[in-house]
Amino acid sequence: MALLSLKNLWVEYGEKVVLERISLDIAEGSFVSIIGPSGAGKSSLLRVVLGQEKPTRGTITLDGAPLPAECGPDRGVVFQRYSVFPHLTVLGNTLLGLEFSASPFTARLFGGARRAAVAEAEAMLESVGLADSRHLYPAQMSGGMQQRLAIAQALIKRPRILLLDEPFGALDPGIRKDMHALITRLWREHGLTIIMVTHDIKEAFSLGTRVLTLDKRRHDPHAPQRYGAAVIYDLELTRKAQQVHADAGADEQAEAIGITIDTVGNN
Amino acid sequence: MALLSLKNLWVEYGEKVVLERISLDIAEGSFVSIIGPSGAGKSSLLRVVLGQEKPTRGTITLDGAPLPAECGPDRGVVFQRYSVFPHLTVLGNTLLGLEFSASPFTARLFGGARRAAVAEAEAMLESVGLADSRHLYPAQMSGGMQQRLAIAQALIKRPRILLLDEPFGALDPGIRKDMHALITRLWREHGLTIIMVTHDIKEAFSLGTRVLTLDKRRHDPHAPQRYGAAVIYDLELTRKAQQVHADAGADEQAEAIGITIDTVGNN
Amino acid sequence: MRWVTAQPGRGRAILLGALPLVVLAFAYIVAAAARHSDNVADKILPLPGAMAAAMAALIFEADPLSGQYLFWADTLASLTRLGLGLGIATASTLLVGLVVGSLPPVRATLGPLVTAIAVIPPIALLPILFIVFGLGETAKVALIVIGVAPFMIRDVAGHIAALPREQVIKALTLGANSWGVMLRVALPQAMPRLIEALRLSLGPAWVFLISAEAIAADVGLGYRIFLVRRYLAMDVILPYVAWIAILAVVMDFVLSRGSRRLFGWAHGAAH
Amino acid sequence: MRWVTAQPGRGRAILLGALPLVVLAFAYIVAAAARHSDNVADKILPLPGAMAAAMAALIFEADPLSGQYLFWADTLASLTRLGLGLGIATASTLLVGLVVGSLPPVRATLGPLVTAIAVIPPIALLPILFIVFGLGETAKVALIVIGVAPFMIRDVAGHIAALPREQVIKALTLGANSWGVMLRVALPQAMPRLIEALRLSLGPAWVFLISAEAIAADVGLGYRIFLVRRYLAMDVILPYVAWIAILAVVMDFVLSRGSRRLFGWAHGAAH
Amino acid sequence: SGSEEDASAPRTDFNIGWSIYAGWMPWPYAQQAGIVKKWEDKYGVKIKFVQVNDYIESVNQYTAGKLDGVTVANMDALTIPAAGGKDTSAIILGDYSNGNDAVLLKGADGVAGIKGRQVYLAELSVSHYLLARALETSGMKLTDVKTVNTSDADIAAAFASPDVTAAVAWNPQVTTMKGVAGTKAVFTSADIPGEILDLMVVDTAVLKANPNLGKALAGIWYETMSLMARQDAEGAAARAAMAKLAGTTPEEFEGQLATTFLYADPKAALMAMASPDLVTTMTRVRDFSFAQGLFGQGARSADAVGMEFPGGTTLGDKAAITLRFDPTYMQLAADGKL
Ligand SMILES: Nc1ncnc2c1ncn2[C@@H]1O[C@H](COP(=O)(O)OP(=O)(O)OP(=O)(O)O)[C@@H](O)[C@H]1O
Ligand SMILES: Nc1ncnc2c1ncn2[C@@H]1O[C@H](COP(=O)(O)OP(=O)(O)OP(=O)(O)O)[C@@H](O)[C@H]1O
Ligand SMILES: [Mg+2]
Ligand SMILES: [Mg+2]
Repeated sequence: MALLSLKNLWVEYGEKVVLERISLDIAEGSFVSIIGPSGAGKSSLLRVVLGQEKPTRGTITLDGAPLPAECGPDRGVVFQRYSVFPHLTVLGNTLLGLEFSASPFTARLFGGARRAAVAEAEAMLESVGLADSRHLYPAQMSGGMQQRLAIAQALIKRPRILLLDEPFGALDPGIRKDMHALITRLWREHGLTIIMVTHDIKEAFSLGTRVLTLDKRRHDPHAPQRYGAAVIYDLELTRKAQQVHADAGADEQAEAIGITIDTVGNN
Repeated sequence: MALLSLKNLWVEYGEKVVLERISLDIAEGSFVSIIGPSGAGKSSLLRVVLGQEKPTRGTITLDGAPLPAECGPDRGVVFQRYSVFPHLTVLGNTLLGLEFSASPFTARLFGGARRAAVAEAEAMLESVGLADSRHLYPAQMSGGMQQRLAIAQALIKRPRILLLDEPFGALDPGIRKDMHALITRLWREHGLTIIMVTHDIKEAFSLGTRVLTLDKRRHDPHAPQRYGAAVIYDLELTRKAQQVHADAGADEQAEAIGITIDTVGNN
Repeated sequence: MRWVTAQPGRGRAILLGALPLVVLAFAYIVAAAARHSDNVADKILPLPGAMAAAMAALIFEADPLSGQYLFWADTLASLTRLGLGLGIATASTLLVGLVVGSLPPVRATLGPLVTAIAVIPPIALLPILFIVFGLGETAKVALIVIGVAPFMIRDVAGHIAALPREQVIKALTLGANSWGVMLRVALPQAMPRLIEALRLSLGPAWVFLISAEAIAADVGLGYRIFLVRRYLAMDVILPYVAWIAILAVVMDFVLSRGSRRLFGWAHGAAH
Repeated sequence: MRWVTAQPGRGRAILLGALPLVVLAFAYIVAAAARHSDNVADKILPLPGAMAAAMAALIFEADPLSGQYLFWADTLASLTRLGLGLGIATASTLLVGLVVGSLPPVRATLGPLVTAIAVIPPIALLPILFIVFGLGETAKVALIVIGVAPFMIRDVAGHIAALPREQVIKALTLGANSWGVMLRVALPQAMPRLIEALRLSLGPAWVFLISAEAIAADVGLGYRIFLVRRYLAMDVILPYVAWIAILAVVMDFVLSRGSRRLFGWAHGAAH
Repeated sequence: SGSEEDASAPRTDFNIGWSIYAGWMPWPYAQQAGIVKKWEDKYGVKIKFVQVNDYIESVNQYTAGKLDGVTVANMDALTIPAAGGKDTSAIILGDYSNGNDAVLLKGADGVAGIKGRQVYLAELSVSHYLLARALETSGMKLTDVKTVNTSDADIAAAFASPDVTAAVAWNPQVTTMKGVAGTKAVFTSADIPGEILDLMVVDTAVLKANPNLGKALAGIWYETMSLMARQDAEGAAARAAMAKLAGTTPEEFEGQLATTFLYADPKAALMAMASPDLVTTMTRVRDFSFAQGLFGQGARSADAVGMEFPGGTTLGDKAAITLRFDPTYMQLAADGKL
């Protein structure tokens, strides 16, 4: 049975139809990449799955049961505009998830438990390359550093479903490669289910086990808000998880199957 | 003579040295791409050239004269976190630059002048693909749409020096290609001087006439804040502007000249 | 539903909001009844019937001397003063707050003065105020202005000063001069905050109005309250206070709605 | 330098800030001298010498009746009341503001009540306050609390409610329950705003303190001002008002510095 | 108002302040009943009666020059304008308090019961003076009680609180306060008749330049007095209108009038002003005031403020006479020459 199942989902903002008739089954342990033109509704789809927004129509079920309206630790998220907590240092931001779950009442850790959590957080910061910056506040960091912090913050919880909205957009190729390795390792080790929005088609194909393309099927030039985007391509990649790093050729693969992204009228 | 000339520039935040000994001459009409690892100081360099921040040491001259401390319409900017004005619609944001320069007292346009400006703004919005969204507020737009708006807002002024901080980071490949064409056209038509930070090496090489790499030359593992980044590669590309669209192979070109970006300890 | 994300619907919200007010009213009636069972002539907590009777005379019967319906004359006089005072305070906040908030040299010059004026209790200066402005309407309006404007100015100026620096830089690169930045960047973004400050100032404004009317007036809600206070006529005072509260809550509601209407961009949930 | 980006240095800022205050003082002296040339016994605008003499007696000479140094006794009494009042107001703001700001159902329930209390002028209800709190210190502290807490609660709750929704969602995905969101997300980010609200409340708090001391007291800065008002002793009133302003400005400065110290993240210029 | 200009220049527009008190209600009533208009026309002046809700503020405003005249008690005329160097003439002796001011105790029958209590009163006002006189008659001193300054507007409400067991106040508050269970007026101004006087005072310089103001005021006052004193329907209607103006009922207002000795007849007022008792009273008042520091920091003795009485008698500093009991206009009224 599918872990997550979307049935005839519509998302509308007032008059404007953003997503229409989205029906999807997402299997446990899959790594779904979502691509699509700017303004197509990729982030909106993630927000709905996250429970941050209610779809206008349609249902979502998790493990067969209706998705709880509020979000919880089963779903992790990295937002498109890497939002970390401005009042916490890098270390504080990373620790937060551990503190919440360990102590529901004080939401803080003390003594040995805290030391262990700090060690875990520092290891995570090390792997995103922020170990040296652990005492900085978000306002003192570059865009890419904030993005990495947001990734570390979400990953340390190892949520069942991880929603990533252009998580590597502000990173240089070197660090991006490291992040790919990190996320793949965690995905494999913990059996996560990941839904990732990206603009990098290579990345979509090299990381994902399935690639979805969101775009408008129809377009009314006089009323552009009339039709929403839908899933126009849904590619199950046959590659196994182990082969993920064989990313050469992903680009060609995409081109081979004829993905060209329509850029007109998706706003 | 160089249009912009940086002499022995240092940027420090408290204890932390971010940039050290940057000396650069930037010729009028050049398109300088800056690459470098996350946290190296690329945005800091732009901020200094923009006049938003003062360097700790060193001087900047524009046309041989010291750079005026405050910024003006001679320099345009697209910030890394696409900041547009939240209280203006897409059209309002785009018109703003025209209104400021046309009428220093009311900072508004009326009648025929306004109609002409609106037409110009709508043409610009058309070319960034936001024509349909002209009445939306930034909070109602996707990340990529906000980024395109920021680009449109800066481009409509055709500033002598245009500073772009990862301007295409949140855009899908299709729109990104359109933007490349747009910026190249404006650059050529108006003889702009452009400094662009990007993480896409291909983009850096295909658009730029010169590619700079910022990174740390030295690293003290016990005091990572001690050394700042400097220009470690400065490549004048021999290609002419007309060849810009022949971007195939830019990647290989980068690899051929041995650019590998160090990712450790740049925060 | 979690408490932090639960959004009660409209009808339910009204119901919930009315609940504590109803409880309060009920508690009052119980307390008043208890006091009256001890002393039938109790003046401190009058029963609703007594209040209704006292108010009916003020609302429906013209005063034989002046021919005025006192309640309405009081309301009109007080609202006029309040409107004038708040109007002037808002206008000067817009002017001074904008200049102080957006221009750092002006902020350095006027900031301490505004702070000093804001913290001086105008009540202590009432004698001077009445001497400077006379016993007419001016002094009452002036007390409201002096009482609330410095607070509003500080609030709005602080908000403007805290606007992201990028916005100012961006506007300058778009060809703005300082004036342009104030007019097109600072001013429109200050507007919702101005309304917010005005809403927060309603309470203090009424306090100052009533204080001024307590000292020198011959008509007005505050005048009436202080006039009958000599006789401990709570049967008039309490309905008057409730009326003030209603007027203030209505103003608050109108302002908050107006702000949502006019400055939707500042209220919509961004994501 | 452009006005919107000019940042006067520290020394210059102090100089600029002092300027209008000096001008004001000078204007006062000129006006006072003019009045005294008309009437040597003028009481309205006393000359600095007269104020110094009057104050010297209060500051340095023990009162024969009580054996107290009146000025210091007044200051101590007022500061104690103010401190207690503001302390309680701050504590209750933290509590109520946090709950009202972060939990929408509570906001729906208590919001209208808080608004209603905020807009009711407490001085109008003094008789009831007397019954509930008596006429001692409790009543004075209570008047301050009732006067400023609703405003602070509305301000802080509004700020919390306006925190980006992403932050709440993020915290929930990190395993927080509602309480965790309040404790680790809303509370720390409300702190700088709380201090800001406290700073803005200093003016109103002094107003309520002085009103309370004017009503019934035997010591305190407001008591003295209202007592000597009976014979228009402006030579005492003006220095007292100036002293209140100094005390308030110092508190304001300490709070603003403290906030920068403790919550640097909220004040650093982000880019 | 125009009073800020040269006070010694003749003019036609005047502002007279009044506040709510049984003995002063004839003034606003006269305005409403058209009596003022009549006398204005007769003497070619315009008089605006300005209500100041807060009594002290009305006197302060007069002292500051914003009002040309004000209704005031003898003690306050001395300690506020006169001590402030404002040359002031008391031209109408309206009444004396004959029970309108009272010391109220809960659960005690005599003044002796006050010892050691906290007494709530408007400090430095006539209430304070009354308290001093009450204590004096029972052989106590002011230090035998603790005074708590209470604004006159709030004293009625304050007295309703069980905390408060002793207070001094004036009417209409006293009437309200007597309604509190267990309260007794242990000492009233009726025990010291003629010591708490209610006056109409005007700026001496203004009066000198505009004697018509004095004449018009006297005319208004005595015409209103004669109407008010009538024990018929018209008199009752006038008194009822005054009650309404004071915010109270005719019954309560009649009660207050009963404890006010109105000098309805100008001859009686003249006699009272010329009597040596007035000098005695004012001596007492000024000694009390000086002891309380009401003459300000600069005053070195009780003689600091000079007063002048009918017939040229003076009290205090002859070189600095600032309070004059001027019988000229009451005399004109008595002689029927208005
Ligand atoms: N206010 C500040 N206080 C302390 N350090 C700061 C501050 N602002 C920036 N920095 C530091 O300066 C360094 C350079 O930041 P900058 O934003 O220029 O990097 P960048 O090269 O643009 O990185 P990215 O590619 O991630 O955007 C970072 O290490 C950051 O931590
Ligand atoms: N509050 C709102 N009101 C009106 N329209 C909205 C609102 N929020 C989002 N939209 C619209 O929904 C559409 C989808 O937005 P979304 O952020 O999901 O796009 P996206 O696919 O993530 O784009 P990008 O790649 O640029 O991030 C956009 O056209 C946007 O204008
Ligand atoms: Mg998006
Ligand atoms: Mg950057």
